[in-house]
Amino acid sequence: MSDPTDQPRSGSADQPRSGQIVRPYGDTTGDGMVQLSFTLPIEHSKVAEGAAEQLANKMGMDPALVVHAKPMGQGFTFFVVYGRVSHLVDTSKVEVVERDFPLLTPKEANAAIKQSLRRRLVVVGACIGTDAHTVGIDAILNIKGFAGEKGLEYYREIKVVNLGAQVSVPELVEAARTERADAVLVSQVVTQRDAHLLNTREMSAAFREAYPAASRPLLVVGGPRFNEGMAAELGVDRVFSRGTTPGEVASYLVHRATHGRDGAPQSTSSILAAPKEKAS
Amino acid sequence: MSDPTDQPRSGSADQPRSGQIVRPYGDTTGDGMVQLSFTLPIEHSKVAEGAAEQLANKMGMDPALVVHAKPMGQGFTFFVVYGRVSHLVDTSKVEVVERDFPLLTPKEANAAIKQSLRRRLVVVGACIGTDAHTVGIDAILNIKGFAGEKGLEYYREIKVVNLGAQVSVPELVEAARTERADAVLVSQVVTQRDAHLLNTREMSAAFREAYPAASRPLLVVGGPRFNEGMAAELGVDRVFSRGTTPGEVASYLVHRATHGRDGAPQSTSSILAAPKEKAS
Amino acid sequence: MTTTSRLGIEATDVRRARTLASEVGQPIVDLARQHTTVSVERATLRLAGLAGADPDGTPWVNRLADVVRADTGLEHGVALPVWDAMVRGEAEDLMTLAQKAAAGSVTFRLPEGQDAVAARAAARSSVGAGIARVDRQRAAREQMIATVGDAPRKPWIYLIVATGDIHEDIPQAQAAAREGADVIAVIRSTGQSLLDFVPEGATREGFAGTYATQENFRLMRAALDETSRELGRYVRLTNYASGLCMPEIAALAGLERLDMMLNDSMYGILFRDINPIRTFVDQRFSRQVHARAGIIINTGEDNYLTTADAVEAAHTVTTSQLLNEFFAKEAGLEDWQLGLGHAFEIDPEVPDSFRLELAHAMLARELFPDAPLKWMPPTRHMTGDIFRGYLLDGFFNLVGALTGQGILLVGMMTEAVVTPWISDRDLALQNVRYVMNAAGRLHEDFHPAPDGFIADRARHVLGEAIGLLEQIRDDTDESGDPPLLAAIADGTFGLMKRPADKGRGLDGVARKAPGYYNPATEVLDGENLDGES
Amino acid sequence: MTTTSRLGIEATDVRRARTLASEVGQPIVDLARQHTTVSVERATLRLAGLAGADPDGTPWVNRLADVVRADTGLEHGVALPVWDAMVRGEAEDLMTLAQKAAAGSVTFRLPEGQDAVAARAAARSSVGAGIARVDRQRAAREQMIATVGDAPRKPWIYLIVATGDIHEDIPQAQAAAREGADVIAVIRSTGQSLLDFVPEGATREGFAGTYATQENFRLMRAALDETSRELGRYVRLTNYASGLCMPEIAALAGLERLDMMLNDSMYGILFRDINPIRTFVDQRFSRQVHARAGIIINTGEDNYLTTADAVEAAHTVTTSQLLNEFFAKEAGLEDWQLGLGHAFEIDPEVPDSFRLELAHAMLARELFPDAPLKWMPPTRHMTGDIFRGYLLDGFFNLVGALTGQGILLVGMMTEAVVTPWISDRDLALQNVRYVMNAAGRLHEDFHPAPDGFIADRARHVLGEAIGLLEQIRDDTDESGDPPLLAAIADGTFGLMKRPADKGRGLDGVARKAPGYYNPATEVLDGENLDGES
Ligand code: B12
Ligand code: B12
Ligand SMILES: Cc1ncc(COP(=O)(O)O)c(C=O)c1O
Ligand SMILES: Cc1ncc(COP(=O)(O)O)c(C=O)c1O
Repeated sequence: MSDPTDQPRSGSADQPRSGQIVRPYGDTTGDGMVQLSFTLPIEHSKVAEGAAEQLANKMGMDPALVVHAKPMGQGFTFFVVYGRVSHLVDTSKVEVVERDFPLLTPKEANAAIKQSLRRRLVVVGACIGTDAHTVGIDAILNIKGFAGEKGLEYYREIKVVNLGAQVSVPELVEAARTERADAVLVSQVVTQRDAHLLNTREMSAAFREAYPAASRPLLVVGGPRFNEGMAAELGVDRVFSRGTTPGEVASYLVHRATHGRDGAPQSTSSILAAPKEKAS
Repeated sequence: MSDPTDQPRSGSADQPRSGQIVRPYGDTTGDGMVQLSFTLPIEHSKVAEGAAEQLANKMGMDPALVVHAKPMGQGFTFFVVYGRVSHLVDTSKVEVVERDFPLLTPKEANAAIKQSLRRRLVVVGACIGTDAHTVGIDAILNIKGFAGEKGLEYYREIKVVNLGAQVSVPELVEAARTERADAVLVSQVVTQRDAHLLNTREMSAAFREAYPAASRPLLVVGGPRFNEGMAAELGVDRVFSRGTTPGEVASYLVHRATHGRDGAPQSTSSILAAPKEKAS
Repeated sequence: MTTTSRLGIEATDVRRARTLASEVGQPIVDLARQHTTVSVERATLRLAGLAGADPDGTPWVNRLADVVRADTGLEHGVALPVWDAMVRGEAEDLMTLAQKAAAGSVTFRLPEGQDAVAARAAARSSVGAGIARVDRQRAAREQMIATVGDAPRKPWIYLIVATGDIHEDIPQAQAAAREGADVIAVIRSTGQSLLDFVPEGATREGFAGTYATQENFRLMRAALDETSRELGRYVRLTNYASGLCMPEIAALAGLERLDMMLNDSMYGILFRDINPIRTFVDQRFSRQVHARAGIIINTGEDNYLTTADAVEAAHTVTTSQLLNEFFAKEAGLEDWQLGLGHAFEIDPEVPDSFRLELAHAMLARELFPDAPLKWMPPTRHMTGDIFRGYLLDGFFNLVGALTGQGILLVGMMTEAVVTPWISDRDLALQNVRYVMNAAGRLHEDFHPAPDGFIADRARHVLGEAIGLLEQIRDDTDESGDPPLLAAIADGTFGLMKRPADKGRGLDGVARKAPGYYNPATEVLDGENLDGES
Repeated sequence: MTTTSRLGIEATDVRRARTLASEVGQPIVDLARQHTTVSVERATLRLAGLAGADPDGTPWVNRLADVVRADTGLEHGVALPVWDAMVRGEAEDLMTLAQKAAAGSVTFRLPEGQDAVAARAAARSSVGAGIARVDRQRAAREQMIATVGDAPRKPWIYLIVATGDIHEDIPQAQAAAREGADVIAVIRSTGQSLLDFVPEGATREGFAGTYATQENFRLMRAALDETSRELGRYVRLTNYASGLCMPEIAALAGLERLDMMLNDSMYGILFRDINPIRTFVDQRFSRQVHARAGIIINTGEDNYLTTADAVEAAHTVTTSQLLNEFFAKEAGLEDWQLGLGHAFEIDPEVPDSFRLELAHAMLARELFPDAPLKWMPPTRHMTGDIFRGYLLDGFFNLVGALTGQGILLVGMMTEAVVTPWISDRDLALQNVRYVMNAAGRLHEDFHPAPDGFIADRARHVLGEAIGLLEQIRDDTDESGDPPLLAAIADGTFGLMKRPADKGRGLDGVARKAPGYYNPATEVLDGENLDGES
């Protein structure tokens, strides 16, 4: 999912990229074909099929062929629609959070931490709220790791405190304080009723409340249904989505540890944002 | 697919119907959730995923979650996207061709023909162009029929001439003349590059050319991918789509035979449109 | 070979595995009998009819039990102090007593002598009424099945609803039943398992599930009764007797005629970090209630495979099934009530994955021939590729058909995406129906060679399970805990270390004092209870 | 039982079925040897190197053959008149001769005596060069397989492309190969089978398929050679030797190194209303070419099941396979070249449909143990429900895995919707891969009871096929046609009545005159040809 080279990609979120204009491809260049399915809360009838076509038309499918209509229970009909859209996709308009830091090996990461922090980097991780899906955060933190990469516990210069599942925000803030965390890593997998967004906002607000701006630990959230462009909106420093590997996270943390919040190289062995232990 | 009662539905294509405003239903009323899949002709990357999201956004999905992205061959990526659309579907705006004639049993149909035509109704059927899919037209015409209903050959008062597959338009016109066809039934199943539309237009033009307007046989086309609202556009009298049963077709033919083109009851035993054998 | 095993399994190995499970389980049973928990006590009050909550939403059973505990401690049970107060005329009913207790206007004591005899009698009669209601519900279920009919075939088709809103759940459950579901499970909101109280009333918000409450149970059961009559077959209802309130939820399930309950002997310990002793005590009580109520339990072995590798950890499933069986039988459950869990969770990229799944499923079938095994669909290796997911679910269903599963949890193509949509359920049922109709009797043609890949694998897994049970039996710790507790503390299961003196809910556990009295356990333990009272 | 049949099939029944097939087939072979057709003659000219078309697109072979026929009739073949003209010095090459013939500036005669001997020699050498090229292509294929490698396993994965534009087809075919296809079939445009000429050049429009032309063959084979080298496995190419130009297309396939060809003994008669004699004559010639070229044929039994019911008509598939086998062997094809067709087309609503499919597929496997059976996916019962379609395709793949099919036509979830999209192919391959990887060796565990449902069904179908062959053998008509022709006229197959004196292309058939000569048949018939020359 991520670029295999170890150099940062050019063109991050806000820079224009030289783009391509493309359309969906069914079996011929430019045919614009897509497949759509949905349920409408109406009994099956010709009108229902027309309604399905109308929805597809509103989505820009024209022609839209209702190829399957199945009555379900009482008052619901499921549809499969095929058709052509004329929307153009302009890849130069796509905003993605490209990796804007170099990918490091664990060795390089350890060296960088040692050199610039002169102590271990402290990471506190948890699933907050009622979320008990720990596999994702464990994949990042536990030695075992993910996709063939070892987790953060494997890094000699990183101290990992994994609080596990269903940790409340106050507990998390407390632990971050106690451990003098440089970074707090939070996982959110359940997204029904936007639980992941609500919990993340609650968490970032609590940290803003509990810490002076300059000494707040780096806040990182991750989970399969996050949009990586939402960091600012959620009040966190970085968002990671599905397929994230531990190496990416470690590299990001090291980059921020050695370059500070503004991305400029840190001149001293300070903690990530501003000195907590010593003056910078 | 059609109304089981034997009375015509009120509200045909152009009359407004008392409608309902609905949205797609995922697991809660009004959630507007739909599923979409398509291929973009670009290599898989974060930008490609962003491009997929952009397309979904343009279709009105917001939020749009790209839940699956699979590189295919060289330069193509397949996507599955889930998300919410805010489009409303207004069923009162749906235009469908509702059945505007009563459904008759074979017995009733025979009686009606006998009474009003005083001879057998002649039907010529074919797959035209290079189309060799005869199962659909056979389902309508052959005794064996479809969905438990006997085909038109079973009707004592209907004479069926089934020309079979890959019939050219001139052959069809010729056969219609020779047989003094009251109705010509044409099937089109292959739709790639709009073959069905092109062939149908060619066919209706040929009949308009070959016959005076008043004596032209009734032109009926059918096939699984036709839109029933396209009759006028295609220059035919009626279009039948997937799931059509022989009884519907027979009932339609009888209705037109006994009510004329304008829908008013025929006063004499004339053929469908205007007299061919005797003066009206 | 002296058996008729299709897998060439030796009867002596099976016996050996069961003996080991009982050696490992019995010390835990003894431990459970020596303890009580706040939730066992509250469940007792619930059986006596105390329901409702204060204006903040704290149930009256919690308010009352908390005060009693503060006044007299937990170790004697709440029954004697509570019914002593009733006999003393402190209130005309339990609700009033709870309100007065909450207001601080009543003090509890531990009655002695004649007072104790009177309190005990009052408690027995009051709780007995609740148990009688449980019995009536069991009879009502049997009656209704006899009248409207039962699910027409095995496996029972098990579908979940999880909107978070009981009033959306109900029409969805009814629709699912009409489409063919034999069992409806209402998934609980995330986090409920860690609440040390049972929420009250009809609830309309939950995350990824709906709160388990008495009123929600009642509403859903009533709706499904209606649908059962409409369809001419009894549609079963399932929920979770799991988490910190396991005993209370079991009691509510018995009172409101739920038909099956998720109830595992170690799930709470391993996956919710609930204290091991709390869990084992709560679990024994809840299973006794289930046994009495005629409720089928569903165990949670599938959960192991969502974090551990389904090939490497296959034997942990077998081990857990054997333990669950032991604990269930000890609590009075019968074979037909044992919905032992297992799951189709092998990475589909593993060569021969389908044959491995078959081997595991056939092993479970042979070990527990009379249990209605609960067969769980792929979840972990489901991705956003809904087409691939639909296919995997089809092959999962095929294993179900080939191995005579009792309860088939229907897999959803959107497993990795959303909680199921109405259309996902419909498509999923269509998948099950196709497989059962087209290949439901394929097992007649299917005879793995006794020395072939499948039989070899099944024997191998059983061997590993026996090895693991031996290892557990021989485990020890400093404080001399039962070996299973020591093993759990070591991280023997799922690599999670859960020491006996840690975990949530520990403060709700008490070692029974000599005078401990609980009218519910008295009835449920039946003849075995002399030791305690 | 004297056999090792897994289905309990008697060897005597199998022998009886084959004997009947040869009794029914031999009179047809005799008839075919007594006739020639315009397409056989044009194919001969193509083997001699005549290619290209006039400015209107009419191929030079057609122009030349038409003039020769007008001058001397068809009954002697075109070779003698054509090479007589060449020997007479009417033109320095065939192309020039064809142009002059078209312009009316050359007249043909039937040479006699020494002239005939000279013409024959010239023809033999000219056509021999073409056959030598076919031989070289066969050697090149073998060479290339030896160098780059072959498909790594059976079944070969067979995918279609059908854009209508050869230049869209090529990248799609290459992509399909990279994704795992072992065989690429370029579907023909609708209607090509009824053209009495082979279009020329690279073509960019067709309906639901791409025209079969020599240039398209060449372009696609070159592209796949490139991809084969890239992938390290030889990717096979397929087209249709079917319709009115069957012999010519077979010749072009041999010349351009196609690897497999759709080629059925009765498809054109039944499904394209092509005259039966025309078909049988063309078919024999085209099969002789395939035999020589080392091309695998794929027969079209699957087509029966797209119109007839797959349970009721199962035995017509078996009957047709036996006839196709007879005609193929007679024409010199070997077992490894017989991609006999069958299909997964039973209505999925039929109870036990999967077991019935298995029974039919196992029967084919037992009857033709050395033939690379071609296993066709569901089409008829596919609907717009792409999810259900994807599942059905998975179970189709499973039957393929369980019964050792040689060529697996990959089913598309959009079968009822569109010609396949690029993503349909990718998803379809993923489906095949999952099934083969997960359950590819399941057949080891699968042993239908000899008196069980599956074996019973297989024996029953074989019995019906024998009955049908007997009925055909005993059929007669007034004009004393071979029984198979009489049976075809009666509507024995697919209820379609196809009399021997009706149907398309009849006017292109001629009964050979005593002096008939064809240098291609001379070579291809080998030692058997004395009767004719
Ligand atoms: C395993 C699992 C469980 C296990 C969890 C075990 C455990 N200890 O984690 C069990 C069985 C306990 C479970 C229970 C439930 N589950 Co669950 N579960 C899953 C399942 C099958 C797999 C999730 C997983 O492990 N993925 C693998 C990991 C590696 O991927 P990941 O989490 O995406 O993590 C990666 C990235 O996202 C990222 N990442 C994640 N977190 C972080 C954090 C940081 C800081 C960073 C940098 C990166 C990062 O890096 C990771 C590696 O790449 C999914 C379905 C599926 N196939 O996805 C459902 C699923 C997540 N579960 C779901 C639900 C609803 C539940 C329940 C709530 C159901 C219920 N009501 O009972 C319960 C309760 C759990 C609770 N209280 O939260 C839903 C969520 C629906 C939604 N979107 O809201 C899902 C999608 C299933 C479904 N369709 O219904 N579940
Ligand atoms: C059976 C079949 C064949 C058989 C046809 C046998 C025959 N004698 O008809 C055979 C094997 C020969 C065949 C060949 C081909 N087929 Co085909 N075939 C199908 C298949 C599997 C089923 C069609 C069918 O019989 N449906 C059942 C009938 C009852 O339904 P129906 O036609 O819709 O008819 C109903 C209504 O539409 C209506 N109706 C239809 N006609 C009429 C006419 C009138 C007057 C009225 C009132 C009503 C009416 O009433 C009928 C009853 O309700 C479909 C896939 C599918 N599952 O749909 C592909 C399909 C139609 N075939 C297809 C193709 C491309 C071909 C080929 C061109 C492939 C090739 N290049 O070789 C060939 C060539 C055929 C040709 N020249 O036309 C495509 C068409 C794609 C497109 N939309 O353009 C399909 C969709 C498959 C695919 N996805 O590629 N095919
Ligand atoms: C035994 C058991 N209890 C409970 C649950 C559900 O999780 P929670 O504890 O969050 O309700 C499961 C999940 O499958 C389970 O198997
Ligand atoms: C033997 C054979 N020839 C030809 C075709 C293709 O049809 P057409 O004759 O239109 O090319 C098929 C279709 O499957 C077939 O099986």
